[in-house]
Amino acid sequence: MAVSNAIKEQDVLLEIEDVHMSFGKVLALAGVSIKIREGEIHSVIGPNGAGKTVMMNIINGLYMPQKGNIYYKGKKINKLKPYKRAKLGMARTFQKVEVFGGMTVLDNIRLGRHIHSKSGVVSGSVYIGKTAREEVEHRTFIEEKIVDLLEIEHIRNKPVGMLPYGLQKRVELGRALALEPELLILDEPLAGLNLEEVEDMARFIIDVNEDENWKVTCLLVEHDMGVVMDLSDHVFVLNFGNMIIDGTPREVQSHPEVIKAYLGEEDLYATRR
Amino acid sequence: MSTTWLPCGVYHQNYAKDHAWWQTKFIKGKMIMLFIILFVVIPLFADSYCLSVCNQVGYTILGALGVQLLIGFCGQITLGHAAFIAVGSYTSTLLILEFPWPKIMMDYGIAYPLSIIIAAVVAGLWSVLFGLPSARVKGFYLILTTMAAQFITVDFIITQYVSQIGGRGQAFSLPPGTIKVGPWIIDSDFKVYFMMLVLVIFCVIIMVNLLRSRVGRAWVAIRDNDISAEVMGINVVKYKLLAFFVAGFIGGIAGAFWISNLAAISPEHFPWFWSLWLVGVILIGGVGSIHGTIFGSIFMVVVMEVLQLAIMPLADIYPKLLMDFLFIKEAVFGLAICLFMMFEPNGLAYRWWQIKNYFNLWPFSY
Amino acid sequence: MQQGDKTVQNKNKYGIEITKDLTIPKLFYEKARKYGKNRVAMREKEFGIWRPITWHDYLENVKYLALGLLSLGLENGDKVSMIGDNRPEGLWAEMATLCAGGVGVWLFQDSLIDEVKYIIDHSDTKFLFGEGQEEVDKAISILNECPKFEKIIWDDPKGMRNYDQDYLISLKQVQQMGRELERQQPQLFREMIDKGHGDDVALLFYTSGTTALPKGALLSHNNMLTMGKHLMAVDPCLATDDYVSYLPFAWIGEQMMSISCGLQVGYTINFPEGPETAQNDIREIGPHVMFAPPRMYEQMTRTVQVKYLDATWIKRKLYELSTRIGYHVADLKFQKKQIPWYWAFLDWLAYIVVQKKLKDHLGLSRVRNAYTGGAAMGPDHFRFFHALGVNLKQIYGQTEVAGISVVHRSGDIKFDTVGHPIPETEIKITEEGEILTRSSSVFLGYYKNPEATEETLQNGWLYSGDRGFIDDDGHLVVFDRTKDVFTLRDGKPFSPQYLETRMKFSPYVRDSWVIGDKREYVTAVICIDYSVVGKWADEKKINYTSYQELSQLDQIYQLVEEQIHKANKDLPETARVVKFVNLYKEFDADDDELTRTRKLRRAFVEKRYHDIVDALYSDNDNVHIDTTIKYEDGRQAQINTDLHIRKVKDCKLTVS
Amino acid sequence: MELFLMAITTGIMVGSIYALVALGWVLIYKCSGVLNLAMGEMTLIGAYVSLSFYSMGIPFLPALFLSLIIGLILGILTERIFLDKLIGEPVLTVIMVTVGLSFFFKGMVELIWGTDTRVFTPPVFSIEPVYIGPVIVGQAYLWSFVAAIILLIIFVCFFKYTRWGLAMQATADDEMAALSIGVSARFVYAAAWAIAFMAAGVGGTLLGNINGLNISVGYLGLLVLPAVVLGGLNSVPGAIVGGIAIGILQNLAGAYLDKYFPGGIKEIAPFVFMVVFLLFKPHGLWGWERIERV
Repeated sequence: MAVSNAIKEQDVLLEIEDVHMSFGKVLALAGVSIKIREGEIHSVIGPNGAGKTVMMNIINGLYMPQKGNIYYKGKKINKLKPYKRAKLGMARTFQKVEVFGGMTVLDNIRLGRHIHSKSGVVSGSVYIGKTAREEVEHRTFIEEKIVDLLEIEHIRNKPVGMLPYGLQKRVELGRALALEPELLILDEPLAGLNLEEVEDMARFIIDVNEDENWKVTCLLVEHDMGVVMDLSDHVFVLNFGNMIIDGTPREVQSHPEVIKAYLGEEDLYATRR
Repeated sequence: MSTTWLPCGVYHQNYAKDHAWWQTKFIKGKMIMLFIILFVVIPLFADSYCLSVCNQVGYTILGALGVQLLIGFCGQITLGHAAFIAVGSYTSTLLILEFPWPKIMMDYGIAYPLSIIIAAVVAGLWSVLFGLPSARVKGFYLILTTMAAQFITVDFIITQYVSQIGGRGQAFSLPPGTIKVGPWIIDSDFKVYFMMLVLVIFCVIIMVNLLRSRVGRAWVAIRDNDISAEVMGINVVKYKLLAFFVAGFIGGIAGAFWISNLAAISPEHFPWFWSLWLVGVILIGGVGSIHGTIFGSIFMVVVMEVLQLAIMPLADIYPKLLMDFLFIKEAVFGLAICLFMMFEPNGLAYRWWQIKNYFNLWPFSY
Repeated sequence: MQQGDKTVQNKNKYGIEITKDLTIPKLFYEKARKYGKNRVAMREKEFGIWRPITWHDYLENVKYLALGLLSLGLENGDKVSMIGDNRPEGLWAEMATLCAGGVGVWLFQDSLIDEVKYIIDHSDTKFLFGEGQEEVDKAISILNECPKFEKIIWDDPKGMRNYDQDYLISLKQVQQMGRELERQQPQLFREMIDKGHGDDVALLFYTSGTTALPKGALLSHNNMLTMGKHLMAVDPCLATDDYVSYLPFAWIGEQMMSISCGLQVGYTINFPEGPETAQNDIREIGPHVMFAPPRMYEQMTRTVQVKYLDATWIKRKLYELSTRIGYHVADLKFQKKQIPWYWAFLDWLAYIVVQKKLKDHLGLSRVRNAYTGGAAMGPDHFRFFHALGVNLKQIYGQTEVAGISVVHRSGDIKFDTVGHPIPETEIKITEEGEILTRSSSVFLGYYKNPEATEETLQNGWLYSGDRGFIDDDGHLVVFDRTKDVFTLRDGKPFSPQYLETRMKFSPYVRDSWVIGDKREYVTAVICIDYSVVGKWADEKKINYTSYQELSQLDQIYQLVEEQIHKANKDLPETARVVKFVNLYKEFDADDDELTRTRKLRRAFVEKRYHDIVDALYSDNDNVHIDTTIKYEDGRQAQINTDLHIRKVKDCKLTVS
Repeated sequence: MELFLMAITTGIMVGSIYALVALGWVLIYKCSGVLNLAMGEMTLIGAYVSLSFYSMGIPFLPALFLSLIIGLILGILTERIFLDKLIGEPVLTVIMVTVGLSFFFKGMVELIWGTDTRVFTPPVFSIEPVYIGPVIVGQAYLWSFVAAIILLIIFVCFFKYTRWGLAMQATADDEMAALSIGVSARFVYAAAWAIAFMAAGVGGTLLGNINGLNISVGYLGLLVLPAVVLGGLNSVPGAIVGGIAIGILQNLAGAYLDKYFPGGIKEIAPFVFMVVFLLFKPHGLWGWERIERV
């Protein structure tokens, strides 16, 4: 694939191009390319250790790839720090929840509003005026858009650390949404949830993707094949650092190698059924 | 733990009220009582000794606030905070003694207040300088760099160079009348007390407000999980340095304030012991709690005073004790820290919270 | 407390004259005009704060909604149904229906699809207000089976983005239509309201029959309003009071407080954020007046008892001491004796030390009057609240009198009675002991059911079907439903409900069902409280995996036996429970075992569990169960187990 | 040139003492994960104890040996009483306990022995200087160096070849594995503290012989920190190299920089060096960067 700085396809939100990443002698990604288009749900599947999380960390800026390029809205963002990528409209959740356990649900989500607020040390320390107004605005946004969507009214003032795992995942999603992202990276949002919670979470993902208020493009890493095939517009199959196929769910399901590798092993992915 | 417990029948119809500080009449009443005690009762009835103890407490609170901010709220362990207090003190002192103030500013007592602000800024910047490694260094290595800040600043730069300015030798004496705020010459415990109150309240308000707004949340996020914080769009390095600045700033205020209580300052006022003492204060008070800072300060100062009072009568029988008091103080401080860490690792603030909860949940346990 | 007809003038203290001409919309309009933007009509906890809605907003919303309904084609007397959680939109919809000359029908939010279909069909509903996606789905699935059903109006947009059927319309759109109509005919709303008459049907209320299909009671504007007036004459509320509306609007008690009384007094109605936050939200508001069925109070008692069990020693002791004082003082009050100063002092101490805080936890700090009705409340629960210093009153009434007809008066409370009739209400006991009521609130009749109407309504007297008598103090004592009353082996009548509520005072017992009509002895089927008993078992290090397993453990039987033993105390020997069995599941309204208001459907359970009943009256120690049960999420499970039958100690089996 | 050689030689010799103390420090960290800030006070106690025995007329070596025994006992006691309860507590808590300990020890030392500088009388080592090529070295330095080297060798051999030493290494590497071969972690923790206490005592005694003994000898405990940072927190060879390097650095700074920065440059140089060093190698010379997993 030719590397060029020419303007990429219009509707491609994020593109990674021939990315290599290794840790010491371990090669985690060996030339992976993917295009994520605006408005879609693009899933990445693959066995454990296939490099899915590494891929997310690279997109997100936590790792710097040794080779290859990352474009976001046509701009190269290889060297951008994670916090700058957040400001560009990327948000993510983590495989094992990384919430701030000591803070309340509201405070956790407020943190997601960080990039949308302006109050600094001085106005923050007096609190009257700008900061107080801003706090009220954010609270309104959080309550009306996020708490309502995720149905977490009953826990808004509880410390997140004391909540059950399923709710923590929900809070983490809420925190990511508070950034009002354009690209939402969801690293195994369904892992460890029970049937009911999986249904809820899948519904939230669809809501966020389709709802007028949000229209967020989602990059989803998931093990649960059923949900992945239902939700996704495109599925990217990764196996030990290499791409097997990137196509629609139907194409993926009929791909011989994929069938051999995953879909055959019913019970591996059917733990919750 | 984090939200206030409201009695039945208190509800909010808008967010501003929900975000307010004091939400019930009971709390408002309590705070008014506190202010009356602080501003009226204590000054009216306390003698000079009591006031000096109060001032000591206030100084400790001001010093410990910065440590609390760094350790308790931003997770950056510091063992060299006395350096920044020293910078504040010396900046303010030098400004008063050496700077050619216009006479009017001296006469109307503007010089000293102004010097406090400048001292705070200088201390803040100095603190940022030693916070720079925090961009790359974590945990124990950061502890070492902050320790280095102490040695480099106090034991080297201040002792060897700053103290030589003006050729006064080790100690800078502050002639009576130099410390003047507006029309008042700060020359008694009584006046220092009021200045202390104003500054402590000012700094506590700053801290509390910061912590409930964007900056404070960013700090706490960095403390709890810096990777997550960065992904949320928080510029971790910037906010760490900001924390160092604010901590140094408050430390500078503490230092500049304290010269009003001293006839002369010398590097011995800011030993490493004082840095550790401040960390001890917040540990005993409770890490990550403004209440804790205040409780810890009161507790430590009062315990030491009580210790002194207890030893004084014995000194008649055994005079060496009086000389040894300093050592006893050190040993007791050390032992206190050890015992607190072992038996009350969450500090007094947690106890306080538990007691409050005990009554809030009364007559049940949850 | 003033009583009797002469003190109740036509113009009551709220300055409203209730004439035959007055309707609910007229009263509403008058109030809304009077208070305007200065007073809060309702608050909804939404997005974390209590958003106020002034009378002005209330009026605006109702006006446009009513006009919108007209544009949709509502005609006088058309039925409009409503289903959903308690929320302002629900009340607006009802008020708008009434303003537009329609008749309101409320459905229980958790009704199963068959119940919804029956009521929509039977009531000839034209429009349905559904809260959101869930309700809309229900409605869509029955739309084709109900010929008169035309449009579904929803108000919560969540999850509705993919619904575009033309029989769906949002509340906002309806209001928009109303706005347009107003532009054309600015006076229409006024005229519409003025057209109404007090004897018009306002609400069609479906009673939760314990035996047969629900019957639709027709209530007029006048029924509702006079009811409210009379209750408020007994216990006046203030316009500044707060009331929390969280019980289903399909329950007459909630209508009574939100419409009949609320409108006359003008107090603020508060809506909780959602069902799971209701308890907390009630506590935040701290209402001044409460009306709830006994199960709510039973739940509170249970909470307190469970927490008490988990408290530390000192807290437990203080609690015990203060309740003992409270009970003593409450008993003195019940006996209308002077309370000696030292007891008053002790009571004050108990209040300061324990009860104040306890009431705060329960959200009862500000309660002036708390009412319980809809079912019998056990004397233990009743005394419990009085010991706490809560002015809890029993009421007696039914849907057919638009709410209540008999209530306790402050200072004249007996826990085994329901008090005196409210003003302008007559109570009579027939020779068979049936309670009859006559007042201006007695309903118009059942909808499309003349036989039942004839049976119930004779010469203006309402035949309640309840057995009762009037005691020496003139208090009405309600015994039980006539058809439920037992005949014990010694020929005496006995109320099973009484014994059931006594057993339910134990936190471990969630539900109980007493059997023994015309039998040799009395037995009971017990449903343990899973969370409380489960916790108890955890503490005792008893292993269990499910409700079913837990309920059959020997230790649990032991525990339940103690509870029954306590309940048996003070009862005549023939009325004591002799044998009992722990059921393998809890009673559930979705299984038709309970009504939506959680009353036991005796006939149904008797049929369903006839094996168990038979076993209880045989010599067997076991009864084998082989059945399937349905869980809430739709899964089914095969139950194949033996239930133990246990004799209660100290109880003789045979007739002596 | 001579100055340079002088500085280097003295640096190595003093540095060997630092290395000895640093070894004790690393041992505690390696075995129990405790970052010990009370090392300086531990050296003080050892030094004062041997000085007391020596003043009582006991010959130097037996006095040193007695102080080793006392150090052993104190080390075990300290671990048992104070540190045992803190396993699994946050870093700050543990550090502050050692800070608390350092104050406690210091206070006690000051109470018992006072603050005046004391010297070993009669001097243990002859004051006659020794000539090594062009370099003049005090005998105290030389003998200290020899003693330190001997002890270092003994310690290293102890770890490499004795059962106990191997057990300690096993625990440091993998506590579970150590437990499975029947080594009690608690025993190892106590042993680590005991050895550290003994090493510190020897270091303090030697330093006290060179400059006389007062509270400032406790400063040694702080100098250890740059040494271990340089060498990596959990490396025994690193500690030795780091200790000697810091000794050299200190003496070089004293020799060459003192005229530009009069005063305490000798004391401050290791710390300045440490800060600068950390800016470029945030994880020490032999430390490693952990990949943070999310």
